[in-house]
Amino acid sequence: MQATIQANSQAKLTTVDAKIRGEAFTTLPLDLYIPPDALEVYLEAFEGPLDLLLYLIRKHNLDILDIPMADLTRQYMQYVEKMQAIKLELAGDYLLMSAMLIEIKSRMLLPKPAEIESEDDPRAELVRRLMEYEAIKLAAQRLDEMPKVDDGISVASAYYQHISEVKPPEVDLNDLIEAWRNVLKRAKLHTHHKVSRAELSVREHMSIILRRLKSDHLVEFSDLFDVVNEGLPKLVVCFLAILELAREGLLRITQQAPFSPIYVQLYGHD
Amino acid sequence: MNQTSNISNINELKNVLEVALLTSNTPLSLDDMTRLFSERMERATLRMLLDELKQDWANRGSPTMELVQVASGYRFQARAEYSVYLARLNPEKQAKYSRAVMETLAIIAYRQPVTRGDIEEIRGVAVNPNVMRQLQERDWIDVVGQRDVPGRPSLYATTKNFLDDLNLRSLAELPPMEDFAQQEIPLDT
Amino acid sequence: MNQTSNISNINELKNVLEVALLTSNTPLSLDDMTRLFSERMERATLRMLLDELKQDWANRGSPTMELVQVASGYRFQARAEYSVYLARLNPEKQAKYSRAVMETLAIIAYRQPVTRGDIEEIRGVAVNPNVMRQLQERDWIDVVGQRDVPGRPSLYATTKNFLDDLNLRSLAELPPMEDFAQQEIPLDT
Repeated sequence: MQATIQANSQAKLTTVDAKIRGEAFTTLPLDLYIPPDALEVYLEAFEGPLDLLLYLIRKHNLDILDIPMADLTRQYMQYVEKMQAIKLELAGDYLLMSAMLIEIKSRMLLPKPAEIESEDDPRAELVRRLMEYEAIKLAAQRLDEMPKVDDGISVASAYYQHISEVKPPEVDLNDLIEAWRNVLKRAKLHTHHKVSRAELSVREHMSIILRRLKSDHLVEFSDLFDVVNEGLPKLVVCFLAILELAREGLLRITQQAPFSPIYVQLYGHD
Repeated sequence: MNQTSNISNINELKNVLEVALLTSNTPLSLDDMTRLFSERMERATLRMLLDELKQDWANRGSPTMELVQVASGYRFQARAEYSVYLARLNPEKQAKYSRAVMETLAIIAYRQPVTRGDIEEIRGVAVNPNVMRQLQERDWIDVVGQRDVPGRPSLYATTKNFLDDLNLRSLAELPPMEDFAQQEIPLDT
Repeated sequence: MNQTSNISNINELKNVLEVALLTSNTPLSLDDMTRLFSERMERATLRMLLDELKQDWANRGSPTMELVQVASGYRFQARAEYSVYLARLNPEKQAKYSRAVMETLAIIAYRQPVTRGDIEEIRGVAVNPNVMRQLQERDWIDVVGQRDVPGRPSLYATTKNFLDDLNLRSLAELPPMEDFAQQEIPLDT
């Protein structure tokens, strides 16, 4: 068994292109033994124990079970000791893999009781993992070869004169409420200036009437009331708005003679 | 035979330049462009090709891009008339309104019609004219009259557009202040 | 007459699209493109216009750029035959990713969503955090959730940008995994 391994493993290691102390390192070491100073290079050439195992199987027709487990394990133990500083994690991965191989081998060697003859081949799981890894490895190569943006694909990105269309800030009701709350907090107006819905309606109507008078200058009092379309509450609000405006000295209400039309105009608009 | 170095055709050369210029996000200098070709390229030839390329694009029925020369080289750029469309693609979001703007707006909304003096009295600080301008430009407030006091200060009110933008049908839909009183019950007791 | 004005209108619309696509260095989605126009634009109309635009460029004597659809939208890109020229423009080669990075990417692309544990299981080695960082910085992978097991490990998936960069519209366009299956590993007992 040992002889087979040696013959196989002396084949050219074509995927490895590394130099150790000036000498090309292209031969798989005998008995899979890797000199500790070459280990780093070796580990860099393979992505891990699965990769190494796959390489041995594919390139050298190595039977998984022909790997001399005991030797391999002894070697890995030596690496782990020597590599405590560098790439300890990776050495651990190799160690784990050899433990798995040993487990498989020991299960193969154990005589199987007849009733569990149908038990899965212990190597099947390893083979499944090797096949899956191989597929991923090839997929990775394929992805690597595909043209990519900035690496084979050039995307149009011609210049244009940027003119900015500035979007005005969004404001929602909560922003407004928050602002008003801040105003009140600072001004300590809570107690004196409670704003009710009714008051807001009056204030809105005050603005509406002012706007109307701004454009029409002189409006007959009754024209300010949309008696046909608005309900009583609205009409009351409108009346309150006119009174409030008059109180604040913002408009003037005039009547030439009793029972003649009443006119409303902005104060100072004669 | 080296396929890539064997371009004799002028159109092919122009095409290479077109592709390089359309895909580069910085202007290409003549030196950059000579590097595109494996064989030696005279700068005079390059200039002639660029001139032809420029003409080709200008002579299209309705040109979209133009080849221009700027300080660091040549580039294709969108013709000016397309700027308005492109601007719509990435509208710049303006920063939020300042606290001063929001508080002024709130005062006008709740206390309208108000003068700047009223706003200053409530906020306790002078009103920056810029604040009023921002709100007027947004068409959220306008002047609805003047108060009949010395100086005849303008009276401000919120507009219909303000209600629309805040999704309100009328000012009465603004939360009345009583609601706040309830919300201000401290939670940590 | 109505017909000619229609045609010129169509050409104008195509021109706007052409300019937008030639100047944008990210793919434009249909939504992006509807924003170009102030009037309402049906997605079906947009698709029709893009199809015509694609044909217009393909029908040129010797086409330079092509309009392609990728995961996040449409973009113009140089036709493959020009990449040898463009490569000379920027000789500093894009650093190739290591095998570890590419294998990790392949696992995430084909087996997503996966945890780091899944990746370690398939590759048989610990995942270097640096590898994940490189892929995340390139915006090729991101975290899409956590697996509901102790430790709640992050689940990784590929991004739209990954598809865009590889010229794909969806993951289904990746080369099928079955193509990579090599001959069986014999188990001679």
